Amino acid sequence: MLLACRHITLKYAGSEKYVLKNFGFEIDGPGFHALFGPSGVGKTSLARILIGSISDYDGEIVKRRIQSILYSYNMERLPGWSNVGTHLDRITPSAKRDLKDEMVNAFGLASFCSQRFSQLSLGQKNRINLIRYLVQDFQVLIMDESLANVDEITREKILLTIKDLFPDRCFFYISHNVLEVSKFCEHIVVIRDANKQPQAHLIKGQNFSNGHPLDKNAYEKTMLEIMNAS
Amino acid sequence: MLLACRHITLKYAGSEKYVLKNFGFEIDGPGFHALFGPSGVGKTSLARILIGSISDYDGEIVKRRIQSILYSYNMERLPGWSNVGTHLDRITPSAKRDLKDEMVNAFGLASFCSQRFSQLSLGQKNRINLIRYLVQDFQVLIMDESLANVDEITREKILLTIKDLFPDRCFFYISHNVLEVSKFCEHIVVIRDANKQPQAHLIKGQNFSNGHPLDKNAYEKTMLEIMNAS
Amino acid sequence: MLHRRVLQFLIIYTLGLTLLLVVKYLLNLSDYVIPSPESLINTSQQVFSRYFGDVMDTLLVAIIGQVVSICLAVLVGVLGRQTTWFGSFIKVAAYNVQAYPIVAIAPIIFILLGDGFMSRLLIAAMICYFPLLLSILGIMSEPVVDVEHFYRITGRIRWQLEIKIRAFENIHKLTTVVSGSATLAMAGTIVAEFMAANAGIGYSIRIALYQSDLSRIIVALFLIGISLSVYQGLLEFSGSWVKKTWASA
Amino acid sequence: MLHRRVLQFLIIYTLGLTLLLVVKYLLNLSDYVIPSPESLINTSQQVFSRYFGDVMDTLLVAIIGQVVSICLAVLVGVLGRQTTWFGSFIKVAAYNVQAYPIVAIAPIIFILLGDGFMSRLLIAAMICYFPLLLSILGIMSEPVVDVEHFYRITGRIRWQLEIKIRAFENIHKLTTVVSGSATLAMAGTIVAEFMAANAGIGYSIRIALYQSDLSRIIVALFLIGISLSVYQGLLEFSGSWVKKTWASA
Amino acid sequence: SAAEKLNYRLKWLFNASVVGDIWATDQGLFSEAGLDVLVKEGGPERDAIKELELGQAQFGVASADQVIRALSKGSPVVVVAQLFQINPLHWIYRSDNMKIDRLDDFKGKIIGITYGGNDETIMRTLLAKSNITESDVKLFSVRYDFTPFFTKKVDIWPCYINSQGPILKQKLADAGEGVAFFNPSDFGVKFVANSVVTSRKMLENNPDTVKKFTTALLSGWRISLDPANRDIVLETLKKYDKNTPPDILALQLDLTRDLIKPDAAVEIGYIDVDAWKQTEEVMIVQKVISSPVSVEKALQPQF
Ligand SMILES: Nc1ncnc2c1ncn2[C@@H]1O[C@H](COP(=O)(O)OP(=O)(O)OP(=O)(O)O)[C@@H](O)[C@H]1O
Ligand SMILES: Nc1ncnc2c1ncn2[C@@H]1O[C@H](COP(=O)(O)OP(=O)(O)OP(=O)(O)O)[C@@H](O)[C@H]1O
Ligand SMILES: [Mg+2]
Ligand SMILES: [Mg+2]
Repeated sequence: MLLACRHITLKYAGSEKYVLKNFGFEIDGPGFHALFGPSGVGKTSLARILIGSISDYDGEIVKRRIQSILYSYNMERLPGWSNVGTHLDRITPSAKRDLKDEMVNAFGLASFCSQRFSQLSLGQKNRINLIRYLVQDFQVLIMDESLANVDEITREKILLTIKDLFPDRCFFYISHNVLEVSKFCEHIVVIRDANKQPQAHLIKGQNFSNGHPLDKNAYEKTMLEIMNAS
Repeated sequence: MLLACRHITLKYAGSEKYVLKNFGFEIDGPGFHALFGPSGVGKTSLARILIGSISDYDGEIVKRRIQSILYSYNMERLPGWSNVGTHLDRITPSAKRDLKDEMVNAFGLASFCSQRFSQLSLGQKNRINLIRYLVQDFQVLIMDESLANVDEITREKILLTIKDLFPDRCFFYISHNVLEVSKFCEHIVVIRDANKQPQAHLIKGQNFSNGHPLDKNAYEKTMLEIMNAS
Repeated sequence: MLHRRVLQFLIIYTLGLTLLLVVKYLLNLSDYVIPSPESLINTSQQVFSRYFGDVMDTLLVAIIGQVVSICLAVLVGVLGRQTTWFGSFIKVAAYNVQAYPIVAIAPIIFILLGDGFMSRLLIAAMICYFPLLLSILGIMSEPVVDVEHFYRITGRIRWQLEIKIRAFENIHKLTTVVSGSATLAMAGTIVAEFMAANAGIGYSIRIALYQSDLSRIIVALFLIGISLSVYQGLLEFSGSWVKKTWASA
Repeated sequence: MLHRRVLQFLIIYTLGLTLLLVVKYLLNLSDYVIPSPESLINTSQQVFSRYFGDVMDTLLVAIIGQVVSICLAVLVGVLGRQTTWFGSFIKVAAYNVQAYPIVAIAPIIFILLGDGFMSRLLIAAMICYFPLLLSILGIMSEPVVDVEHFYRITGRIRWQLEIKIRAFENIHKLTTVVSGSATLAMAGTIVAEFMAANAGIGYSIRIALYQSDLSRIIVALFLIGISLSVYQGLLEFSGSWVKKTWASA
Repeated sequence: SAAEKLNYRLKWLFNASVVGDIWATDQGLFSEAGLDVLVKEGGPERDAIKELELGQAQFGVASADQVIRALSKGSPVVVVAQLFQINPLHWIYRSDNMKIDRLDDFKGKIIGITYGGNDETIMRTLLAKSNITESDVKLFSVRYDFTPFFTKKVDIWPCYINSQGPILKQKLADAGEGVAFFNPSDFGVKFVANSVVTSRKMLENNPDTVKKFTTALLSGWRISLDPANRDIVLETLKKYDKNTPPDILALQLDLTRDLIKPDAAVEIGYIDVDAWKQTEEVMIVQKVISSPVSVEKALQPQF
């Protein structure tokens, strides 16, 4: 076991509704996993519990050999005083320079490094921000709609690159795209409304990566499973 | 003709690259249309040209019987001093009260109206913001990734509701989801890199709406066409 | 919070006083340069209750002055926020008035307004309003695009709304500056009294200065400091209350 | 911009002067109360070049004082931004010092520092730093979550970086307050000179006041205003230059 | 008209040196004369002559240099009584280590003067009188607090002998130091101090009121300075000046008496025309005013 949530219960102060109720799941090891569920179900809240920025919940989080959980979301901004290239250089540990350059190219950003963050398109912002996190030391990275404003083709490429480069890390990818999570993720934590129990289902995804064929039928089955679990 | 862009050429100050070059398309009448293209291609820039917030471009915009073009994007925020329900009430013309309530229900927001905007999930924010625009008077509404953070099921429902309620308006829906634009849009303006000419292709979509069957084959053909045009 | 403020003031005051006494004994200065602890105690017994009344008197005028200057600053801030010629004109006017030390324009104020309550209030407000003005100008002239866009594109924007949005988004900065400017209102009132009034602690300070009585001034500083700590504590409290209620009405 | 500022100052000055003269002729006042245009011209011929030198003198001290107070305000703002006990202690200390009208603590300053350049600079800086402090405190104590999150979660946040981020995000407010506070530095220096110096325009104003010579004061106000307009114009210009270069280095 | 409100603007705060003004209002001497007078404290920013012109006051106290300056700028001010026969502006020095018996004793001393103030004019006149040049002494710019004198940076410091004098004397005595005062008029420089003024228009239109006012005021001074009334006057003073210890107040009162009525022959309010002329002369020589104003024309005793 790498990470487990057990009996997590969360209600925001001043609110009547449970966001999470007796919520739990367990992830065995590294891999590219998804947190999936309708808008407003509590994905972001769960992420904030995992990184400790919400502490007013019941239940327990069990971590094994995890020193660092990072959380990245799609509204983040880079400071505006230098261009994004300079900024990336500055926050990349020197051992990971090459890794960073590789990703900048793979994510299609090479020609935008001389621009300010504010001069980028939304999808470009998303991608630059994600790279910042990938060059850090972490065991778990939660990507909260980190690629929500990137087109599908670029997004697929990015996901494959990440899976290639970081096979030993654990990712939680928050996305609203069933096709995508079914195809790329090893496990999908499907979250549903707090008054349905159990609130979470763990579904095996196709875990598609470069050089492996995708089984069309199994893929469709996964999608169906997810739909049913929602 | 309702709206036409002709020979639009845009380069940001201080930048070498053309964002738009000799760009043009023409829309005949109202309907639910898409602006589609990879991240960074210039969709948002085009929108800002259309509403006049970028004026430093070449080419011409021709409008017929359009008094009001609105533009909504997914980073907008509501003021924080009242809850979103009160805010919606305040900006809804009294004749459209019922329309607003109908949408609040259809968009799945009825139970969140007593919350502040900052207490909403991302997708909830997206939806509330969109409703604000839909209850205004407009001929054209550009929705720039306005539903990017909403789950697919809710999103479909929202799109169908909009198409039902506003058959006589013109929408430009900016999205990165091929399936979605192929299915729901009447025309898809596919935008590609500025050094390919013509930069834009106008493709007919399936214009799916409530009570009409979806032709699977035609649908797949549309998707293919879009892919090829990109 | 209030309790903490008062405690902190006492520490600061004690530190300052200790420093003075250390200087006194180090340089072997006589009692007429820096008073001895005994004469301080004597003096405070003599004047404490009278000075306390004076300070309350001054505080009252300061509070009115602060309210006036908040209104003034909002007015000028709102008019001066535009980048139009008129906006910058208002700004230049406000800046210029402030550039003149009050001592230099006081004669003119007295000529134009006489020596009633108005002159005093005006001087107090003028000293207090400028930091408010600067903050408010900075805040009011910076758009909050993500919130304002909707109102702007739908033609709903009014200057009142624009101000409301910008004030709300910067409520933290505003409450900081408002509660901070209380100290200036106090200082301004004291200066006004010093120059023109015949009541208040500023008047008493003038007499003490004239009589070269540092121990009275030290007592006055104590009373000013402690009442101000309480007032500021209350302002901060209401500041956070405003923040809370405005954000969750 | 500079040109505009100067023009606007001239308009304001002319308006003010006209108002005074209207009062003079309406109430039929002698030159002693409000000087006649002729005596103004006479006086300005007599003192113009001397006062100009004085104003330059004062402006120089004011500029140094402003730099000092910017440093001071940043220091206090940075230390006081935390919500810790120490942070609020620093804030209380800064507020308290400001609450005392300078006239009341000036004797103490003179005792501690003598009456040389240092005392004057300190007084000027103290008068000028407070609005800066208030703004900087407000700005520094408000997180910019969307930018800071990355640094915080990756353990990279340092106070320098935090300050840099918050300063950058509020650069507009900061430049407004810095260029605005120039007027206060000027006023502060004049007050300091008024109290203690034997140079500078504050000193000349004091003499003119002793002699109830309003025409000299009016000439002095003109020179103060015009040099300040120029200085402020330059500050604003460099403010927008900083904004531009910092945002596009 | 009897009910007419009259404002009387003093030059300085309520203290022993305005005891006559206080007495006249406190004991109802003005109302006895059928006048409704409001006595207002003065201050550094106050100028009674300006208030006369602006109609904010009908009577006031101004120093001779103020009057002469105002006259030189066409102000229609008239002097109806002179309060101080001796200018209270003296210089204080530590008597333990120096003595100023002759003007030559100034040589080598550090002397405080208020630049622009009338102590500058007086001191410069004194120095000129004895041919002492600026290089023989060191002039020090005075501000309102006494620190440079207290810390012995300055030898001789200007002060008002009847108000600040006793306080300073006591402070230094407590520290075992003796002080002495230097009086310019002992060396032939007569520079008139405070007088009662009104506007020429007032004098011409309401000569009665002016007379009644002056008479009432001067009788206030007469009664309050009568040694026989000392105790009751001190009681009254205490009500108006709460900031001065009673023993000091008594000293101040006695000193004030000597300045207002230096000898039995001089009537209170007497306008010393020669002294006024000398004052004008000094101001011309010192270039405080540019041309003569014939001050004697403005001197109109009303009692
Ligand atoms: N500060 C808050 N106070 C009260 N309720 C909140 C707060 N933040 C979030 N909520 C509510 O908690 C629920 C879960 O929100 P959360 O942001 O976790 O959803 P989400 O799954 O991330 O949704 P989305 O996909 O739209 O981002 C929502 O119904 C939201 O309205
Ligand atoms: N202010 C600016 N200065 C310079 N370049 C800019 C500026 N704003 C946008 N760009 C560039 O213009 C191009 C088009 O940007 P735009 O935001 O229109 O893209 P988009 O199609 O909306 O992309 P996305 O789908 O990612 O939102 C991008 O390459 C972007 O980097
Ligand atoms: Mg979320
Ligand atoms: Mg975009």
